[in-house]
Amino acid sequence: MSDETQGMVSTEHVAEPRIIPVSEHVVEIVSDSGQGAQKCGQIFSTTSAKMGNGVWTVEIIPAEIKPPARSRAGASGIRIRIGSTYVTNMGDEADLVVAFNEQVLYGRLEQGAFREGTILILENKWANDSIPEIREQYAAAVAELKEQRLNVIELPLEEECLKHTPNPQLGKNMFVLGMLTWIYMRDLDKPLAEVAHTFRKKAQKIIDLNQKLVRAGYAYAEKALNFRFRVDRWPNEQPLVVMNGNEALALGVMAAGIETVAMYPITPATSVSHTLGDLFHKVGGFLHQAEDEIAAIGFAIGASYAGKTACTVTSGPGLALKTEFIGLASMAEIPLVIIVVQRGGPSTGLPTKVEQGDLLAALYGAPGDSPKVVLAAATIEECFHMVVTARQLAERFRTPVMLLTDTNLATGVQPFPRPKVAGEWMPPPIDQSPWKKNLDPFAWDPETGLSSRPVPGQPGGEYVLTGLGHTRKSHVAYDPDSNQLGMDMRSRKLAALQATLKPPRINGDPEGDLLVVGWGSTLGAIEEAVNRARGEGMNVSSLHLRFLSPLEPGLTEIFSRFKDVLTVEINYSDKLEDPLITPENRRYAQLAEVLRMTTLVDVDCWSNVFGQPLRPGLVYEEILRRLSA
Amino acid sequence: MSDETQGMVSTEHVAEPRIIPVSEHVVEIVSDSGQGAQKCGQIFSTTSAKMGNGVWTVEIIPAEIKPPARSRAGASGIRIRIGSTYVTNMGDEADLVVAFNEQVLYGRLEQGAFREGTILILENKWANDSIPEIREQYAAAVAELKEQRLNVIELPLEEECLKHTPNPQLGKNMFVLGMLTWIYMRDLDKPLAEVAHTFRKKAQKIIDLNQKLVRAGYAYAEKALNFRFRVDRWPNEQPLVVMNGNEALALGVMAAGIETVAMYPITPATSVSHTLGDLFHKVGGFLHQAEDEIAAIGFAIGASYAGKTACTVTSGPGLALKTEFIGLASMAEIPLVIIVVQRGGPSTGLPTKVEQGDLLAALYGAPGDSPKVVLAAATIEECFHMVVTARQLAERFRTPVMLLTDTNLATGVQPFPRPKVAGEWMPPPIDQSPWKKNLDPFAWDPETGLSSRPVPGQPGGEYVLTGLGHTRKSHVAYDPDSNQLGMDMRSRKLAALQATLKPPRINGDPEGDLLVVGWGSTLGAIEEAVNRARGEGMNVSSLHLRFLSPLEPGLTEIFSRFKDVLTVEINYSDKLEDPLITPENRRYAQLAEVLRMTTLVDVDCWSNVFGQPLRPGLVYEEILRRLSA
Amino acid sequence: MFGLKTDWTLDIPDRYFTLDDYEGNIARWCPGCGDHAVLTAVQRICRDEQLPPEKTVAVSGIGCSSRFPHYMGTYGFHGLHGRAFPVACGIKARRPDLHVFVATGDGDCCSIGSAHWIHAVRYNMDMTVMLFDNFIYGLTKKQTSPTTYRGFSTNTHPRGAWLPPMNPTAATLGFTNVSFMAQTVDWNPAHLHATLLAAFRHKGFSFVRIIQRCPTYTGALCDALQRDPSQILLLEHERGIRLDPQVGRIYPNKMEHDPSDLVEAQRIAARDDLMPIGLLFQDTSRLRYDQYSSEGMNTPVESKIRVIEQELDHYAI
Amino acid sequence: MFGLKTDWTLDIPDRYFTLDDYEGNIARWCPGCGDHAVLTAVQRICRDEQLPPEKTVAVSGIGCSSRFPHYMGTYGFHGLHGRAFPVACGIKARRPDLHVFVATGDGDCCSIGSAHWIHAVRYNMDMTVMLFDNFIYGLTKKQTSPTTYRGFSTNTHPRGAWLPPMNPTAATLGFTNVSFMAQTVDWNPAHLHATLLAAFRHKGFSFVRIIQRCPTYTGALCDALQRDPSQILLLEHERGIRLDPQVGRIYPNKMEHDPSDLVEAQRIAARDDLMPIGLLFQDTSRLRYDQYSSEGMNTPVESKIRVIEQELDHYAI
Ligand SMILES: Cc1ncc(C[n+]2csc(CCOP(=O)(O)OP(=O)(O)O)c2C)c(N)n1
Ligand SMILES: Cc1ncc(C[n+]2csc(CCOP(=O)(O)OP(=O)(O)O)c2C)c(N)n1
Ligand code: SF4
Ligand code: SF4
Ligand SMILES: [Mg+2]
Ligand SMILES: [Mg+2]
Repeated sequence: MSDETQGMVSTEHVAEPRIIPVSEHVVEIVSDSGQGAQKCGQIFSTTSAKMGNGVWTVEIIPAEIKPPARSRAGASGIRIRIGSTYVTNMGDEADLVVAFNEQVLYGRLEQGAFREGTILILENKWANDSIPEIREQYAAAVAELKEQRLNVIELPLEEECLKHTPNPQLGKNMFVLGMLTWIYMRDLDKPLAEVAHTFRKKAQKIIDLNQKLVRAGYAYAEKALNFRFRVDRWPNEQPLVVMNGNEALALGVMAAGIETVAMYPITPATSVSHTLGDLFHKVGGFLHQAEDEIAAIGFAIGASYAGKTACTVTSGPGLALKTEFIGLASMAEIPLVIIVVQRGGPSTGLPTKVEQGDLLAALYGAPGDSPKVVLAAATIEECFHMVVTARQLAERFRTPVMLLTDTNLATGVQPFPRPKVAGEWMPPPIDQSPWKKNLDPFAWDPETGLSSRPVPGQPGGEYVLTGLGHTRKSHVAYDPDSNQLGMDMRSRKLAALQATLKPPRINGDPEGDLLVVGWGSTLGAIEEAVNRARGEGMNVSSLHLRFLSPLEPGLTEIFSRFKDVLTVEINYSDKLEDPLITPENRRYAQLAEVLRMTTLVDVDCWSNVFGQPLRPGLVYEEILRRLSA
Repeated sequence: MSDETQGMVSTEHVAEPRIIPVSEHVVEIVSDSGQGAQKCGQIFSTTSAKMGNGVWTVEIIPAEIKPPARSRAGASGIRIRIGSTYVTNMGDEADLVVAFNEQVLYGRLEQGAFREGTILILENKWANDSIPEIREQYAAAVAELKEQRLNVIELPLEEECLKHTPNPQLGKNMFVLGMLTWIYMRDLDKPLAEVAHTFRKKAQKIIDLNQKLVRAGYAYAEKALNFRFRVDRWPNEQPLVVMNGNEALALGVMAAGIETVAMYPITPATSVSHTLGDLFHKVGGFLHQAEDEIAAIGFAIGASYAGKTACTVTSGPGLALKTEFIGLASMAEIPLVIIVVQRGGPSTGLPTKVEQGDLLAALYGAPGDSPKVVLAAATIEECFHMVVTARQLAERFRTPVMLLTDTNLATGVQPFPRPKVAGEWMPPPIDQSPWKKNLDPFAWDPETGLSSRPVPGQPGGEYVLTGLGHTRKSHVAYDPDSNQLGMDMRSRKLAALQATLKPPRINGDPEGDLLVVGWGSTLGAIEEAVNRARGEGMNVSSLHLRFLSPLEPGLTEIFSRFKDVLTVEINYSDKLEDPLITPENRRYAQLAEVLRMTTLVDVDCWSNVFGQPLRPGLVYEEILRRLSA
Repeated sequence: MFGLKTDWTLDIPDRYFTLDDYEGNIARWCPGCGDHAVLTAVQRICRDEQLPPEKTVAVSGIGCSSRFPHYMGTYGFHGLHGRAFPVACGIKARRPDLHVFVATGDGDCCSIGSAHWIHAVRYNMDMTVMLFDNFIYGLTKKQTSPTTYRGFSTNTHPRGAWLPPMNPTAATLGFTNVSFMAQTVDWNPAHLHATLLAAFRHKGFSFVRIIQRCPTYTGALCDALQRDPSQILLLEHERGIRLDPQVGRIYPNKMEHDPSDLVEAQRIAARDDLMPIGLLFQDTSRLRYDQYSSEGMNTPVESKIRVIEQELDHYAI
Repeated sequence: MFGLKTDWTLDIPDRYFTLDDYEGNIARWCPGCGDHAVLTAVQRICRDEQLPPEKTVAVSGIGCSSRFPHYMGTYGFHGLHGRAFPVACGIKARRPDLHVFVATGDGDCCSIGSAHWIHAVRYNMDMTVMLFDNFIYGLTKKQTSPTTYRGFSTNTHPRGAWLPPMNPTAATLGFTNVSFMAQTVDWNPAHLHATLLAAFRHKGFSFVRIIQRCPTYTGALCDALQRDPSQILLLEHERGIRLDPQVGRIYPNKMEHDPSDLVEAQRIAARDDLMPIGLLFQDTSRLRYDQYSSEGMNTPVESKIRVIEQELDHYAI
């Protein structure tokens, strides 16, 4: 999208660098694992946010904990997208890349992270390495990169660092930070302050050294480069916070007044517990790392039963293990928040990659009819606020609530308006007053299925919760009427909740040629693509669902106003053009399946399982293809 | 349906009993638990089958292991439906009931097991019981039963037995067997032979006593009753076997050549393992009772990986626990047969009752996209044969195959043509020949997704199976192309299988006003109702699905030929007339959901969660209601 | 205003609880089932200790024995097969004011629940656990359980169970952080009561294996033990189960056993000649996770908001 | 014609396997990770014992250590987190001709997998089990494991793990039917090799806890043990691990221990002053479930049909 930069940069030194205004830029820093590319990028990203840019940051994580140096699959790094508007996703190809060696670029190339004209600042010490093989590898890679028309700028980064530190391996990231500060015309004091903050627990001489390297990088870039980029401020007056989706979930848990979280480690959900592990006890919370996922949800259910809605956090394989207890929570109407940070599946799948593959399992995973509320956060900000909603729904509707997020949200970092935490978000203290006489533990309102629950400690409320079929008194019952009534009442709650929901907002015109429907973390990419297409005069709108069970109302009517309805998802679907696939046997993307059964509209889908966050460019192309067909 | 008997019977003794021809009759014997009603019914049922009647038998099981005597909820007993045609279900209300006390009738009454005119032969000793309370209970019950217009015949059964045995509590069931033999005009030597066979492991004097009581009951009925029923033969020449669905599954497992079954006990699936426990080792099979359901499926998967397709058997809560391993089997393409004997859900639910509640969990339970084959047996006979099919599909398509049955099939007993077991049903010995060089462990055929697998012991085939994303070589891979390819290939197999399937047979005309669609154990009841309605000139047909994933082909086209399409299921659905339920938020029965998303036809559903086998009468009424609306 | 108060019971200081207060639905176990006796013993303990029914929770899995909560007049949680411990721990972790009893079967605890068993022992939360060991799967009608005797014919092993029976007592004594392990029999009401009382009073995870009669499926096994008290080894000690000397008389085989001696307890547990009853092991000094988990439970909303706002400051730009 | 033959390997009697034959993909553990050493030891044992690669299966769960099968040139099964044992048992039950190695982590085995652990010990099938105990969850990046030392700071317990660490060796020794329990360290190649070899040769479930360096997350813990051999207690016995006397020299603390003495083994396992290495317990007479499970495995199709037809006769009318 910043095509204006293409071909404008050369490595010839000129006195005055050219200042290129861009509305946004995608920057990548890639290195071997352990070289600090991520720290460098994080500080650059925070600096950019503080300078008033919209920002989206996402880490590039290798599959192994410590992959060997200079390995093709071992790229470790970070991507920062900065813009003069609110940035909602990681964007398409990178505009500028800094690489500590050439080998780590292959994986990125494969994933289509670069385009013709991408500026590549490349450490060139490998050209003169003592090992002939490495010299050859380097030459071959540079040739290939140039072949692919990247704008390769080879620089002696390590050599320059050596002028300031005996151990450039550890400081190169700060040097690069300085260079980026110069390139993107950031105030130098901002990254310096960030460095001081980041290393505040370290010795002063470490801070000094790092700051020295930042300054050196800044000075070096000034000397070595002939281009700078200007990304204007995003006009925003609100106070902002910047964090990733898992941090937002963890803070959301605390803001929701949830006091018990039971979990078992699993990528990419675990870091929620890392944030809580550090903080939770300060709000009187308790993080239980259970022996397995079954015990984790069982523990949360016990805590919920005993008074306050608890929470469990997991990802696909863990969700599978929790299936039986989710059924119990639905059957026995236990308020519970279940956060699922989706990753690539099925089975152990792609633990560090993104997919929206767990929607159907969330909706239908438990045997028998076990209605529950299912929500999906679309932004990092929603990761925070939806936990609050989830807890309230769980309690009000006496039901498990599943909140779906994914790796894209979990590891993406973005500024958003600072929440103003309110006391009303939190539950009142556990009610221990005597239970109203003659009010059954499941005194279902026949219209809504709602009922209020006695909590241990309430005299007169004594009842036995059970996962067996039961009456209003929670007595075991296998007779037809009791079973039908209980099932009716539990299902009715979803209709009652739906009655309180508004139809979803439409991005764009309320009617047209194509409606793109999405859910979850793809919001930013979809809206960006749709808005771009609309800007070019295409008759396309989009709609994003947060409530998946019950669905937000009015969909059939909305869909009827569009010629075509298409879900865009990052999960599996058969393609109609694939061998043997017919309209009748085609397996659709997951939301598409749900919408088809609900609305009977011939909802089509476009999806992939690349394990990558959705790129707006791909969506744009698909819109184009459809509207020009 | 045998309305012709109504009001025709009196207790007045006449010299010649009236012989009433009926096309079929539903007989119930109910008693306290432990009084042998079931044994009596089983022998009566076998006798009837041997006399050439169609038969369906189902046990009436109390919720507790040993409920107290004379308790309302404690009815233990048996229902036998006999007919002069092939009988496919337990029918509607009973025509004739024998009860050992009056209290056990209340539960049956509640469940609508009786109708006006049902003949009730009732033990009358309670009228003179020494405890006044019991006398009162008895009088009140008889009054109520008469009020409900049952044809109550009070007889001194115990008193009569006492003439032949000092312990009538233990022999009354045989006495009743004798009475039924007379009433239904069975050859007396048939039940006598059955008694001898049943007690063949007991002492001769036990056999003698029981036979004496049968004769006594026969003689007594002749004296005491003035009516007999004649149910003509079902003209059938084939050799038949009679068993319940779980026995059929167990024999099917052996006939399929499956040699390893790993399970964890769970009602109503457990008795499959009881049959195997007794027999399996005789065919070199091994039944592993694992420490839990997870271990059971893991064990089966290990055995399958090591050479021959193994099987695991469970019900809802166990299915939930197996979810994660099912995902692995799908991901790593492990042939595996998973039998699910459905019971009432959700959660622990109604362990002894029937429901078709696990279809969506079977299809969508595992997180991520995990395609698998899902079959459902519609008859007891199919319980046998479908295991053979399931094993073959599992191997051919290198996939888990789920076979769904339910409590109705598990506990129903029915004669069906004796299978002729063939050697080709069984797998060949494990291939240990050297693996073809250069054939990858997942050498997917790009058109069909099929590939053949090396088995440990095959030199040159060494590979590492993994649940992580992987390449054709089964190497771990997280790149977009490998993941998309693997997912494509696994999904493609379902399309490839579907291409081999025929469109389902239609029962009735190929077009009309209403098409009733069902799956699983409801076949008999649905077809009976549809055929009855058709007999009365209604324009209704029915269709029954055995393949749920992939679906049998041609459904959209078939549905288009009918004005309305209605699934009839025994699982949960919202009713449109329920409060707050709208066409958009309505939660449909499970097959209806699947058909709606696949065909986009506005498939309606009629379902209940009574925990009872489907009654043809209810389906008939619903057809009537729809076609007269 | 906020959080749990420990003095709520003071609102109603003049209540006296009778056995009736602990009675729930009518117990539906088979006649002669040992579960009845355990129910009675627990109800007596509740009465004797005057546990407010609303402050008492009976938690169980699934099985005959796991029907237990339904027959108590207290709060109850009849959960999933094998999963009583996680639920009980979740309750106790955040409600240390509640008295928690756990009812579990030999299948429920030692088979499907065994991962939770080993970890619950380690967590050592204060609760009273009753393992109803009837050597069989009762509810599902006679399948082999981990404790089924070798050679005993069941529906899944009609030729006789093949594996050596698991010894749950020996296993528990090997689990890290074990703090209380006792064994008793359902048919000696005095010993049963005294053992459960000691368990209840122990601050920590008190694990009691109760040899339980199942006349329906394993009648013969317990009958033998019951009829021939010489198959029992009565453990005695001043710090053991306190028993009326009368009660001990019927047991010819007695042994002094110091319950602080773990290695000796393991040796006794491993005996296959005699069935030991009494207190095998007790250590009141073991770490209790419920003390850790309930820290800071009454944090007022204002302080919570303060902490969250402070944290947001760290993320602020 | 039908069933498994045990003499298939005779088709290729002249093969000699070198270390190369046991090499799979390039091992991707961190530099200095103890897993590398274990891999080498196992590959050597395969070579020394001339195990046909096609007759050897490495089974694992999920974790750093569970990547093990990928690095072997044999068959492998890299399954689900915590579920290596059921899969391995399923393989061995029906393929007694295969050599089964199991790789599992302290999280994989002692946390999520603990139900299977306790039962796999009881099944006592013939397989070699390596518990890679690095006191941490490696793959998921430093969360507390059951064996994490109290006070050690992890990502889930930044204030330090709170519970007492589980002792997997003591626990295993308390499990019914235990037949082989040894302990070793990854950084002593001779002891590691000798221990794994003894485990491999033991007919039954050979459980070896390997104290494993994870320089990335728990470096300090093992460093201390490695640098200071006086923290180790070397168990010696003529029926113990056979070791070149040279190797034993570095360990000042040695002890004669008869591996048939279970109670003594338990006492040694429970020591918290020294880390014992060597053979704690071995009993070759324990029941082996794989012998039972593989009975009648070669039943010909004709006999099967005969049995089924006979059974159908019983149901015939
Ligand atoms: C997940 C799951 N698996 C299996 C069952 C079936 N089931 C119910 S109780 C039980 C075993 C009961 O045995 P035990 O725990 O010894 O209790 P008892 O009935 O003997 O008291 C089983 C296998 C279930 N309810 N849920
Ligand atoms: C069901 C499930 N839960 C959680 C995870 C995430 N997970 C993968 S490995 C692991 C623990 C690894 O620790 P350990 O077993 O000690 O092995 P190590 O990496 O230390 O060798 C966890 C929690 C998973 N893959 N599957
Ligand atoms: S089956 Fe056994 S354990 Fe269950 S209630 Fe009856 S006697 Fe008790
Ligand atoms: S994280 Fe630890 S256990 Fe995992 S590979 Fe690295 S050093 Fe080994
Ligand atoms: Mg039991
Ligand atoms: Mg570990």
